[in-house]
Amino acid sequence: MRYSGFRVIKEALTGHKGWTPAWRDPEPKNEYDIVVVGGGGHGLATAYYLAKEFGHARIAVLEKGWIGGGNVGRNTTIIRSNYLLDGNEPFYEFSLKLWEGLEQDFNFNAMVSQRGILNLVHTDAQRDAARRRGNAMILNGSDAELLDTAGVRALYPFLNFSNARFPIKGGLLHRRGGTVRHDAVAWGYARGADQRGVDIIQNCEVTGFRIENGKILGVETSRGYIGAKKVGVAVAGSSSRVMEKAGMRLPIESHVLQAFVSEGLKPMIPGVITFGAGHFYCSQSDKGGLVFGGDIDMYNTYAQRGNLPVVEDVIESGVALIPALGRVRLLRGWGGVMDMSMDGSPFIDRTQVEGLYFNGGWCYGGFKATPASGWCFAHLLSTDRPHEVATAFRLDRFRSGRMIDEKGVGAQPNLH
Amino acid sequence: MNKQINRLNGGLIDHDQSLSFKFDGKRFQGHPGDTLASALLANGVRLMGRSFKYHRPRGVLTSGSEEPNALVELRSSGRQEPNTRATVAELYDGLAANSQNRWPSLERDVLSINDLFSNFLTAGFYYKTFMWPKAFWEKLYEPIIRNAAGLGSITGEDDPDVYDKGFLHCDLLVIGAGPAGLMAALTAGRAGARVILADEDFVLGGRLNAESIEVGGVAASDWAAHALAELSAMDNVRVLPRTTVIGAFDHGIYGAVERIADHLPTPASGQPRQIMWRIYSKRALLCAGATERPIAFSNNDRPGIMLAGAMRAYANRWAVRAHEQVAVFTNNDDGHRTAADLIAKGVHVTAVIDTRADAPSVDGTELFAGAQVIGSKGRLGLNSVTIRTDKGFTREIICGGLAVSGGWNPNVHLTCHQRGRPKWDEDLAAFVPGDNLPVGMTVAGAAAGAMSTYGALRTGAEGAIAALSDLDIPAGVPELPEAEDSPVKLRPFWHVSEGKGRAWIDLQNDVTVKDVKLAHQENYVSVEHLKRYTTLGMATDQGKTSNMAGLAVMAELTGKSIPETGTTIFRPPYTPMAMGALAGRAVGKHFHPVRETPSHKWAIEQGAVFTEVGDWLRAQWFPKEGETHWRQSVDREVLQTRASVGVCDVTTLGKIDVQGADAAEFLNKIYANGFAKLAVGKVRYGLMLREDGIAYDDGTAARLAEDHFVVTTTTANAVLVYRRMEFARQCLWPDLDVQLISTTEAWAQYAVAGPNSRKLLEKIVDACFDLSNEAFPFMSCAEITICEGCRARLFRISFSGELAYEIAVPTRYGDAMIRALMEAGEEFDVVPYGTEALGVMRIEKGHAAGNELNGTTTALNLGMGRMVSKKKDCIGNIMSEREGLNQPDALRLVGFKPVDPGQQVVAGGHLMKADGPVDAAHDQGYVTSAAFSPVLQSSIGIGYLKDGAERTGEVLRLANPLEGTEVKVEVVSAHFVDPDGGRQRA
Amino acid sequence: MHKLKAITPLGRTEPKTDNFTGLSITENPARALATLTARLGHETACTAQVSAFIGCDLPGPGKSVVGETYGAIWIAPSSWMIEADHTGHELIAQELKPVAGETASVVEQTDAWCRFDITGSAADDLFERLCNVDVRAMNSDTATRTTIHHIGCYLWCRKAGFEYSVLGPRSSAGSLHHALVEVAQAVCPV
Amino acid sequence: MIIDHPLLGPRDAQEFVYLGDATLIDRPDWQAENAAEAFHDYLYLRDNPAGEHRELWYHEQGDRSWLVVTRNTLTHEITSVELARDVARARGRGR
Repeated sequence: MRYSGFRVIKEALTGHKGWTPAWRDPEPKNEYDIVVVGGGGHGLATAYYLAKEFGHARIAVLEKGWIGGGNVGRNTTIIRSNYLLDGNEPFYEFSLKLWEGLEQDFNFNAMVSQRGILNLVHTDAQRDAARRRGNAMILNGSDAELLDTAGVRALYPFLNFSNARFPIKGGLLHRRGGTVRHDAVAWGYARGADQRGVDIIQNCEVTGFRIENGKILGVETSRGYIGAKKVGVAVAGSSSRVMEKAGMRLPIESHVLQAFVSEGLKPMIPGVITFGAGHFYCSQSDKGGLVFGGDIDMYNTYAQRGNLPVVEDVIESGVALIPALGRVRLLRGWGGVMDMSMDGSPFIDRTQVEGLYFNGGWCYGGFKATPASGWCFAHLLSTDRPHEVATAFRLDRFRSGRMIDEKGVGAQPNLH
Repeated sequence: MNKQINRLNGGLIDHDQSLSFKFDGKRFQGHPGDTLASALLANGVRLMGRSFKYHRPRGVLTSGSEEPNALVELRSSGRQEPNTRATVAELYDGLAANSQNRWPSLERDVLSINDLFSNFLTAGFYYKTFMWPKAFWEKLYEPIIRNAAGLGSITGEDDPDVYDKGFLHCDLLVIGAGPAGLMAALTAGRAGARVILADEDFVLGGRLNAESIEVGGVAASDWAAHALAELSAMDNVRVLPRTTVIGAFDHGIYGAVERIADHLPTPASGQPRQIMWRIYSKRALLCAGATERPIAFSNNDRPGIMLAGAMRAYANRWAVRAHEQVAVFTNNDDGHRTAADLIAKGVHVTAVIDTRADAPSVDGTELFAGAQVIGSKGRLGLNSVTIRTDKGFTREIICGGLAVSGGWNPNVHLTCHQRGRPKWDEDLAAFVPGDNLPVGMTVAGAAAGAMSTYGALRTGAEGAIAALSDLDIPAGVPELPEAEDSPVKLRPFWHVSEGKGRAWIDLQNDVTVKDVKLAHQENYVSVEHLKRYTTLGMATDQGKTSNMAGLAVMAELTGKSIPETGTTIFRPPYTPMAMGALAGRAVGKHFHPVRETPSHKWAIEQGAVFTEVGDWLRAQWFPKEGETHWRQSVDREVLQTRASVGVCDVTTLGKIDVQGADAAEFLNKIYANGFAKLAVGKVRYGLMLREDGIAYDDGTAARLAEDHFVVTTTTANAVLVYRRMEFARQCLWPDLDVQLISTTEAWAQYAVAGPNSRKLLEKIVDACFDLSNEAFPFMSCAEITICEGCRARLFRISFSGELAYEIAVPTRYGDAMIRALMEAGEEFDVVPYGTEALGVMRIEKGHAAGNELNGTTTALNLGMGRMVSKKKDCIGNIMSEREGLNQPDALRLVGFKPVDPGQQVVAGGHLMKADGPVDAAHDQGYVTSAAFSPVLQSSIGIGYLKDGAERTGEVLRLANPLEGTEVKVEVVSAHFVDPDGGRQRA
Repeated sequence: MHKLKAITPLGRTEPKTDNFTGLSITENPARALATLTARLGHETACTAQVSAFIGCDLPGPGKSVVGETYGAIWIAPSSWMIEADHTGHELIAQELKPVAGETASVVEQTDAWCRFDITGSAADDLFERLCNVDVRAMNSDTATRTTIHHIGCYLWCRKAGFEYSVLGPRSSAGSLHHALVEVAQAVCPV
Repeated sequence: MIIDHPLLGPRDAQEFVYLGDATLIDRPDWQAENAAEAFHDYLYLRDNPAGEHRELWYHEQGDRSWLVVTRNTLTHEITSVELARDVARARGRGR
């Protein structure tokens, strides 16, 4: 079934009887060509592109719980291509371009909204860094503008310009950045993949890999053994737990990132604002809630919940930046488990097991990467070669000294 | 002046005093003890809000914090609070509130047109359309949706109120002060335990104040008042009314918001509006009661239709009838209580409609057993309901209020905050606390499924005794007062299938039974998918009155049981809370503490311009009269320093005192270069690497004695270096005899730089110390005295490249010393210089600072590769050898000058070959720092260039497409001024 | 006496006092401080020698002691902050070093810290809104490190419920004072 | 969270700074033949267990002790807290 305004009207006039399931719930088959482990955004996108762009059939996505229940279902919905380093920026720019045509591509309105992302600067050194980054973005084909204080004020007059501890000296504006209705991304990819014959199997936990002579044969699951010629793992948040079953130790720690939403408000914040003097970024959803977040909780955890100090830290920063927020009520906070890698950048790579591929280490940046991650992982699974924008995301980069460290904080995952 | 047409006698309000308030500009009267909702009801106002999506007229549903409908904008300007639940807004004289999410008025709301198109606007419709043409989403569709969505608004003005944070500690935290909570607090309080009793209401007692029952032979509300009086008299018990426990966090920590001033027009002088308490509890007893749930039926959302327990509470506690004629619709015995209480209060109850065929009889009204409400009438308020009787007839029942009861859900929310799952109780047809509670938490009263008053009292006492027994605090079993102990009699009934209109489940987000059915049809079956697809339970009430019905309908559709269908996860906060309370006082200018340097006061007197460096405020430059541009001041400061002498406060650099027999060996491990052989009385530049071989920090180490060093760090890394050194000391080399302590704040330190610096210092330093180049050469240090005996430390080090010193005295004398230096320097035209001139001079010298030590650069990149010793064990040297970090074309720190001296080198520009393309693939490096050098009368910069050491003289393009500039620059040595360092050794 | 004139951490010539109903907050610049840290393997000797000198036992974790001339706060394993009157003992570090000899490292800390003395019955109300210490359970002669409005401090209980000293970083004296006074206004209604 | 400091008793985890897996104590021998590989594994690879985790915390707003805390990464339950210096010595990092 194709979604359209016409279809919505037709169904409304005929009692909505014609709507069909957005995806099926098939029984797992005995064997597939490619099994994608993980029914999150990345796994579903991988399956979608494998089917659509690389012409594969006999694909399954195995999901432990319900699809889209990981970080694609609990994030702050931001998309952007404003990275500094050459190992990253082309990849995220590719991703942003895919976002720009995604809804028409998979026929699902994910509300991709390029409302602009503004990174505030508060010191001269920050401005120098913003200039270097902005130039890197432009040189990689992305967009950036450097604003002065007046330019920031014109966009966001309610920021703290009069009484700030760290005055706003300008900002780096990335107009093509924005937000996306996050759950819809998972559903759109799932529906698109399903329509192309991909079996999406929920409530199917992978409990082990069957490996013989260094080659993958299939996966053991809570619903029985499933054979596969190739297996791609995209389970960020649980990467260490899953890859451990294949005997791998990863350059990854699991940490929780909290995010928050306020009560609904009439439109107030048109774009995305990132504070430069504290841990706070914020946008406003189409429903009116202010969606915001800050720093991770700092300690290794697999619990999808955080603690008060970080809540307070984030909201202190928020109210310091936007004094009117004091009166706004916090509605809900949640926590997502992040694959925090050793340099803050992800992995899309082969493993030492033939036919077993790994996609993970997305830190808190996995959502915006979803389309490119799926595409590049599909490329790797299909051709056995990395996609040209993802060549740096290798697992052995620490051994060779080719880190992709945007923040420059070194091998301490919780600081990335 | 309107009459309070629905006001009854009695209740817990002060009928003798009147409070005046406004709603939508219209003036009304209420009484102390009223909420905004009770006062509006008393005045005959049923219409209080509009729903989120269809802008349906809505009235109050509940009498508590679970309210989905009656949301208002309270107060105005910077204090305007959107989405305030009228049911918990305490009435005060002069209160002004407005309805929201409507235009132009609550009665006539243009967007209620949405309701006409509701058949097109079903769950998730927006995912299926608005995709064409592509550009129209952001330009057309989305703005319309955004403007229609949202609820209330804020003005954007700064919130003028302050908020406090605080920390409380207790043996037992009792959450909720209903019968269970009061009995628990009494039991624990009498046992001498430290108890905190917190309740969100302003009158404690919970349902005791809402019921017409007796406890211990007196009115329940009187019993509650007596209990409270006893508790308030105990030193070991802290009672926190108006306090919502918002979340259960790890290890017995709870967050709670106390609303100090929300019931007042404005906070009293000096008082916060609210206090965010962090409560450290050894044990917690959750006595949060239960929330009633409605039954969905066709058009069950008209103003006047409310929960039965709420209607009863309005009558009993607030002396308000919902309307002169009301009816009751229930599936359980508790609904009958409402009928009985209202009849006793003289309200005309037109019927009791009970879904159970075997419903108990009622006095004083007509009972329809086995009947269902299948519709309702009334445009902006309920006029009547239509019922289907057990015999299959329809009947219209006239009523302006309908009390609905579908049973009660225990308030298990806090039991789930650590991802525990509740379990299903068949008898209650509700979820009760599961087995996986937050550590230290137990549950009592209705929250635990003990629904009778006696059950609450008993489990409250038992819960307290058990909790205290864990803590070895013996507690006596109290004598429990007599109270009703009726069992729950209920037959689960979630929604009426029959009816022409929509049956509403989530009243705020406008989710209907049909929406759930559609979600099922489209396979959004997992409860999380259901929630996200339909937005069920995602409104400001977080589905407190709606989630169960949604689950029940989905369970029906899938043929699974409700517990198999699942439950969504409850997350903090329990009810929405002001963000101001979570921010506390760390806002505005007090977001971070300020660190002032010892010369701060003096610098203010000089009219210095300050800049933030971390939390420090440092003088950036010192404008002189007549200087109109900062460059004039900075150029002057640089030139005068280089020509004669300048003084700069450098106290902010970190100082770590390193002592012990193994101090030298320790530093030898910390720094990449060698320190073992540094002579006493000497200073050495030190480069610190991270273990991954990347440059981390630099500074100097001065050896004051064989076993005593003073290490400096950069301002930014002072705390981090200290932390790493402690790690090395305690975890890596635990048996080295080293003692570390930070002394950053203890000493006021000034750089005195320039050819006349020695002459100046000779006037300050006591005569017995010889400062001649022979006696005190470059890189010397000494403990000396100045100004006739003040102890001081002198280091001959130079960041500017000039003959220079840093001199330190105890901080309290720092103010006097800057004055003394200025006075002594007068004959040399001494100039104070700020961070800007400091930066210019270090760029002129090619010294790396924060912009260069950016966390990705190695010693090799910095041109210090040879400093990294391979002959010793030190942090970072092994990993610095990785091949990726040692490529032949690795970035090297070099200098840049514009080919055209009139042009500007910009930091952050990228370097491209003069004749090559300008894109990322051809990037040669980037400029890290740039400045105008008044000495060279040219813009200059330093930065990283591929294979830069071999490219001196090459002309490159410095691309800055961000600002649309491109400048030709020549690669030069980074040491622009005095490259052989003769001046600093002079 | 040398020619350099001291100012207080709040930048004044005389210490500042703020009075509230039930509470007074007084800047106290009149104490000299030094840290004493035992060297590896010399912990016992250090403790014995210095205890003998200051006339009271160096306290254990979380504790403090006040002797006739000297006082001490435990700050870290085998490490103490020693204090004495500034006028008579400005060179406290130089007094202690010979006593400790090779058994300890001594570092002058007088001006690393600002100190506010808080006295009055509302002191506990004040601190429960400033730091996460269980101040109502704090005994006399105890001291703990804590943070007050993001500023790392020592809270020293001299007389439980009534008399406390806060030692904070000298550079943040203004911010610390602001925090104390603002909250004092909130807990001590006029 | 609350960390029961071996010397100071229960303290809010907010007073501490987290570093990571306690194996960071086990810094390899710089002179070993496979030093480069050993340092790589030491610095970059993690067990990252879902369950009991021994980890380093620094009492920055306290007594500056580095602690080894044994904590469950699923439940956050803390079962033991030791002074890291003692652990380091027990693991043979002393002289």
